[in-house]
Amino acid sequence: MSTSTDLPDMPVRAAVSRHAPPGEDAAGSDPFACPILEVRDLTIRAGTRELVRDVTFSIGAGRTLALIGQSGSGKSMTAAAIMGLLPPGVSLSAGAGIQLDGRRLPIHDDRAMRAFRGSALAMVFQDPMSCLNPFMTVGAQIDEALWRRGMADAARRRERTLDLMQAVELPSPEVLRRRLPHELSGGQQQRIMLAMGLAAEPRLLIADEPTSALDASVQAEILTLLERLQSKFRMAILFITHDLAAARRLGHEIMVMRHGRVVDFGAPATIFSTPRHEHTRALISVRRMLEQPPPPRARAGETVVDVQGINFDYPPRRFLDRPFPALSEVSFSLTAGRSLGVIGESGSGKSTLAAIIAGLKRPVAGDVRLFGTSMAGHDFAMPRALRRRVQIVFQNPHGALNPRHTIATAMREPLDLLRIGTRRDRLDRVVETLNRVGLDADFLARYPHALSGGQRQRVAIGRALLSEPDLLVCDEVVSALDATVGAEILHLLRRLQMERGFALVFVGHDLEVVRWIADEIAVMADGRLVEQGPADRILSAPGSAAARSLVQACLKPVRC
Amino acid sequence: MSRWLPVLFALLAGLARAVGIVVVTWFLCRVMPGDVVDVLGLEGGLSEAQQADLRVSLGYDRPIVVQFFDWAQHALAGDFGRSVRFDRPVADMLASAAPVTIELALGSFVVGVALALGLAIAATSMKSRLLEAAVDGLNIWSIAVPTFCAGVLGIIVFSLWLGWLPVIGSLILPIIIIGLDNAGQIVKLVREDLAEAVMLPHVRTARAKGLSPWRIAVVHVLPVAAPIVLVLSGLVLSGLVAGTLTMEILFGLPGIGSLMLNAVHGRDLPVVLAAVTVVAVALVAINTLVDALHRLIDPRVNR
Amino acid sequence: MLRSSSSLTRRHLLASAAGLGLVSLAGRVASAAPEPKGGVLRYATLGLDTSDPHRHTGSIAVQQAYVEALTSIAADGSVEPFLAESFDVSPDGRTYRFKLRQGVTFHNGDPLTAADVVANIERVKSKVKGGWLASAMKLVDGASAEGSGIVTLTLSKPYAPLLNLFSELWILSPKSEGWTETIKTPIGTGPFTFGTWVPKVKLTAPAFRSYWRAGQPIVDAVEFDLSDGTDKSLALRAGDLHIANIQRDTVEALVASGKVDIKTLKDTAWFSIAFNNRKPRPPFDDPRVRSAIALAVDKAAVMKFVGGDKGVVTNQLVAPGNVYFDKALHDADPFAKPDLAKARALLADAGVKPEDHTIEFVSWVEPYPQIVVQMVRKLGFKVNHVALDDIGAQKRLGQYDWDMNAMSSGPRADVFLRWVRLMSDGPNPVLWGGIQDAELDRTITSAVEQPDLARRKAIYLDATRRVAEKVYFVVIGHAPDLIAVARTVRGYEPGFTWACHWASGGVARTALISA
Amino acid sequence: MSPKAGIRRAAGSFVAPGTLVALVAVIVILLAAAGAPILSDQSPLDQDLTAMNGGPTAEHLLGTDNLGRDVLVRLLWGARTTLVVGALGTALAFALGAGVGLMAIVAGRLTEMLWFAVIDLIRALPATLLGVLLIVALGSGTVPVIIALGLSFSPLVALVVRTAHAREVARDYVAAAASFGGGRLHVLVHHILPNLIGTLVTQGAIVLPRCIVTESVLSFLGLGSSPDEPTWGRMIADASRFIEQAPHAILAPVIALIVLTTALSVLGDQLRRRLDPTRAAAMPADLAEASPIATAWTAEGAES
Repeated sequence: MSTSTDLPDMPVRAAVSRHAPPGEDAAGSDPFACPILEVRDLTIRAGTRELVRDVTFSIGAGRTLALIGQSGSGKSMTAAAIMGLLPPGVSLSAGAGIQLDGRRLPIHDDRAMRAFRGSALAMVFQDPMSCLNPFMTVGAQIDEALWRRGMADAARRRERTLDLMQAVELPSPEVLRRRLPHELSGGQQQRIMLAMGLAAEPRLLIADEPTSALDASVQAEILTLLERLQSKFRMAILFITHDLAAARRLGHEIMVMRHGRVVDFGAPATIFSTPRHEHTRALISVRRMLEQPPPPRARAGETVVDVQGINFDYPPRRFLDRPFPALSEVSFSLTAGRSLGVIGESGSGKSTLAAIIAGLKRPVAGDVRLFGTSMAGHDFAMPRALRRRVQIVFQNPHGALNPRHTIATAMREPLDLLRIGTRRDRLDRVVETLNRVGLDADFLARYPHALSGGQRQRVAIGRALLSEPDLLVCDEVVSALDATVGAEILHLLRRLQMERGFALVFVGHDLEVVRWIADEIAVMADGRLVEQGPADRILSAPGSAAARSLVQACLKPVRC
Repeated sequence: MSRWLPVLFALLAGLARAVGIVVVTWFLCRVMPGDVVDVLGLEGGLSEAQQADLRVSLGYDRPIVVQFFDWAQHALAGDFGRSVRFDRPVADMLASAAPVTIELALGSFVVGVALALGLAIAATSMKSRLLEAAVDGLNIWSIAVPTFCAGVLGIIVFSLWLGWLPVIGSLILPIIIIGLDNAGQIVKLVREDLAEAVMLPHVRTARAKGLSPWRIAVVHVLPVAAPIVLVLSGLVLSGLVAGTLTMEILFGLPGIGSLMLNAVHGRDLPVVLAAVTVVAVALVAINTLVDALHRLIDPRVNR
Repeated sequence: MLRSSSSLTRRHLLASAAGLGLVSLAGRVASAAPEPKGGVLRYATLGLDTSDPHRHTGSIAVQQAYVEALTSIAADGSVEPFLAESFDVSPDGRTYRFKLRQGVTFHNGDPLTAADVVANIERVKSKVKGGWLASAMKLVDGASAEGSGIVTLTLSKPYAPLLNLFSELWILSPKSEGWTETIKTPIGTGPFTFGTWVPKVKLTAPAFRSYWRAGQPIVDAVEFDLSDGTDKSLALRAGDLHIANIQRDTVEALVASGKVDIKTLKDTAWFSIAFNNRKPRPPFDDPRVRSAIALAVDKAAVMKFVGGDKGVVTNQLVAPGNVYFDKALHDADPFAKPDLAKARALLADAGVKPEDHTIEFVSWVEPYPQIVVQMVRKLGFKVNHVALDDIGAQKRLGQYDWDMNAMSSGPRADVFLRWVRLMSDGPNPVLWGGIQDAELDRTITSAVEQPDLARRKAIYLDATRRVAEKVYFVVIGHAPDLIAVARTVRGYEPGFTWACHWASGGVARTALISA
Repeated sequence: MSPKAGIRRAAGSFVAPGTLVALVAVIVILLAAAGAPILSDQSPLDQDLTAMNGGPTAEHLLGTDNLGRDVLVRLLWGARTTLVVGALGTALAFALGAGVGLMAIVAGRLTEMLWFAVIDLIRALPATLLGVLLIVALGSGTVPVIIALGLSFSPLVALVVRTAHAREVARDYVAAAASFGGGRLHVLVHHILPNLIGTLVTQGAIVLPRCIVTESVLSFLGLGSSPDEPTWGRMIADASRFIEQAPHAILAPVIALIVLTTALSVLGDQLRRRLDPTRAAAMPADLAEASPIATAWTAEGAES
């Protein structure tokens, strides 16, 4: 199997230097002052298991430490430990020490820690939608942060709230202030979170994957905002991310964690030029890989799928509401052996399109012709013969596999349902396919939860390939995966496509990823297909506004 | 206008349900062995010919469907007729029984929800094993100990031994007993919901703001639990007419429950139907109200 | 009728199942008066089914407080004058002459006149269907008033129970609201007026201050608790009730509380097992089999269970002490003691193997039939015991698809009211298996028509022997209904029937003292 | 943590003292019910009219009731009818609520609407009243009681199952099965039902004791099972009049019921947890108590 090789986890002591900041840093902090945050020998346990081990680092005033690591690397736990917000059942080792401005934080005493939270320490979380209280107006939530800070005068608090909302570059604060979180866009929500964090006037702001849940263009805006805010408020920032590009963009130093340990540390330039740890090298190579997509394949072969002017409406939420249009007048076609990347921001209708192609949803108008057969003619009930030829893989590998089925059961299901092969040789087929996606027969008896995300996605892809389809629809198949794992999946897909020659519809929101795998790109916005063309052309000369904003958002952090 | 259409639709659906209940009750009553004439005959020693005459005069010889529409027509005009057995206007009987049940139901509802909420909050915030045990204990009490059993015990202890509560006319004991039962039915669900609510990301945000546990509980956790408390409250309220029945009998309280039960046993059809109609309409009203409130207090429902 | 109908309303639903109910007299706690005048008497008794006393459907225990009759039944069961100051019966038993009491006024202030009495008799005769009173009225050829004080009644045939039955023909003012149809607010002459009535809950009866008997009533009002079917003992102990009918199994606790005295109605309730006489199924149509089953029943144990030390074993429709009771017949009771050996011999004689037969046994929901069923099972019969709520049981009994039941019947103003139900066309005959026996009918009829007491008694004894010979049913014994009276009550002793007020006793004379 | 260690840990907690006690309690009750004829030479109907409401003696270990019947013997025999009535009532509630409910959902929107209209109707009638009406209409006896219980509790099961079904049907693996051509029935049997088991087990542990208690309420109202078939409910109802004179007579069945309820609820919880493969292994044992949201907190730590 080819999942990430185990790297020797050597502990790295990441004591942030008091030496001069890199030249491009214009923060103007006093590098010789006492560091704002010092973390020493941090070990975090859940029961007997060590989630984080011997982590030591520090951050100076006005500086940003980008903490990068894949899921399970312990980076969020580290942040939670600094805030004193470890989940129940998780504990700190006795020897750990965290100092803020030279004073030791009472990390073992939740009550005492409360005095620091919301004042000296502030934190911004990943998913702003669920991190805001759905029942309070956003203004009230900022107001509460100010109140907690000791601002007793309501009029002053309101004024300050508006100031803060302005500082995080929210338009018309007076209006937005009275809105509830769900009435705001994701980007606006994250700005509110930031305003709340700033209300504390913190010495240290911890931003835990603040952009991961946001669309690409919004991600870039938030990163820029963070940068500007730091230069304005001069706090230290612990910036946690899994995205090397973002880390490089924002961090004065980068710290790499893996399996609970720090494995690499240094200035961005150093990390990129001379990565110390193999894992860091792997992360960098993913970036390099994405930056150099393979050449597109030639247009050849018969038309596999031909989508003709389809419309799709989501049913009204309430009686007599208008149906909500998810797709309008979408048309495109794809020939055998080639891959089409469908890209768009969340809500643009790309996943709905994928489901319609796979026969899981029925459009209200238009037709989908698969291998020349009109689906409208079949009332969008896909005949079994076609089912074999069209398969879909979903975004979330957790959800795509029934938690109660072993891998063997899960993989036999399509064979049984589609009546492929004889009962006897179905198991052989399953094993063979498992091998092909880089897994072995040991996995047959396991349950999905015992597999990593990457392994699960391999199973899902393998399962889709069992019927040897001529068209594979992949709906955001790498979005939920760590970068290195995602890269492996991309390679796998490409290899399988070469071996099998199926056509691929690859839905994604990350332009780099889509560009890497796709020969052609279709850009979706607000349920419409706004642009379609060869991947190179879209990238070099985007025609539509949507495509332009995607290109800009994606390329900026990479090329810095 | 279109804003109100869903409400109208919900009301119509509720009404349809109320009508369904009444129709089902009607036919259930008609398939019961014996009718009110049997009752009167048994008590008054009517000969069979006299009973037949009485049935004709009550219209029981007509087809059931005709009888039903006749009744429904009057009921729609607000005329529930007269009790056959007691020859009194059914409306009067309902009017005298309703306040007792309403008082009993509302009282025990308030006691139950307050107790469940209080205990659940305490157990969630204090993390005390004792309180956890209290939650489980209350839950099991409500499942395993019938209210009439608790009622007898309560009378003996509080009225006879301790002499704290007067037996006559006192609603305190029945309210407490039904309240305990209500609390037991929902406390565990509220507790679980609160346990989930405190794990929600926005509560973590609130903690990151350095707010006190008290403020977090009141401002950030409770509103999340409010919808489920509301839904559970609706369930408790809809179960209350049945819940008060045994207490009404045990404590001789002349409420709707005992009125219905007596009427069923006396085969006093007009009373049974009127009581069931009133209860069904009340239930529909409660459910509609709960639904409306749910929309009101939970911004996410309309998202 | 009384007892069975009371049992109807009284027990079965709730009562027997649990009967824990307390009181429904809403919330006023009586502060017992220090002097014997005034106060509210809380009196729990059988229910009240209608506001029209003439149309009562069985429960006769409350009406007496606000309406009175020409006669009443004294505590010893004899007829005493009431609204009639005196009465004469002609030797042929066909003419009755009542002299009305002077100075009696209705609750509306009108004086009671002979014309009023005649109007009441006419009303019952023409308007009331069903009930023993109505059938008695059929014999009345005419009623006439002589002046304001004399009422004369002529019958087509002699009718011995008439004077007794007249204790339940209540005299109301024809001005009572609803006189022509159903009376809504009865205007009577009783010591209390018809106040507010909530069916199945309570009747509040305020004192009538112009009552014809000076100094009565003593209390200010009676609150009747009508939530029949519930056990009143806890409320009695808590002091929430003054007088209440109780079940025997609560006696111990009540006595132990020291707050009440246990008294009894003077007439008894009688307990019996009956067989299906209308459509008997083999082998239960065989008197030998019936006798065998009767021999399995331990009458003494049953009577001890239902009546405690007041339970009496006998084989007659009346208890020892009653004028119709016959000692010799009592002593000859073949079922006085259980005798399983003899029972088995009888079964063998009849060629019946009890294991092969299932007795369909119907009863109301209460403990006493369960005891009987267990005793019958000892013979080896399988028993399918179906305990039903009142109407269900009534319906089932009326279908005659059963073999056996166990029933009881309460006090009656006249012994005829017990016999009438054994007649082929008697009211509600199912409890005794729907006997169809022309000879028995003739015997009972001739007893009714016999004005002479001694001869009448002899005829009734013939009827008793007839029943015994056919083993239609077997009387187990008698036990009085129990009435608990709080120690704060003065001047109350239960009467012969359930009546709460009669010429020589009842609530009019009852006073409350402070505890 | 390796999956194997997780399973070991899970297996370890399966024999946790509480669970073990609960298991033993249920087994004892089942054995008592099954072995009643062997365990006692008396019939539960045998009366001793000389020893009514008697306290515990060597002859009557748990005393006697108001008809002088041995409380222990009645408890043993009562367990049979009680469990049968409770189990059949629960089974009927599940058949109507879960069985018919799911079939209606699978059959299509119209049947779903129709069936749940019926369920709504049943739900809107107060359960006790429904029981009273039904039993009076059908006549008393064990079968009508079971029907009344099953009908009364079917809405509860139906609503829970419908919610759970809606939750499961939105999962990607259902869509995946559909993309292989799996029909509604296939999805129901292979994907949804297995994931509903936890929910059903929990519901069962709640509905069964509630059936038993409701039967006692019906007995209290004079509408319960036949007097020839003692149930714990009837024992409670009968003895409730004699709480003072014979507290043992009511305590015995009430305690038995509390034990059964508690044990079922503990076992139901455990069983549900065991049946959930994601809970059994992937999470640290000390977090397994918490809700799925707890996983969100510890997504990092838990991923192995």
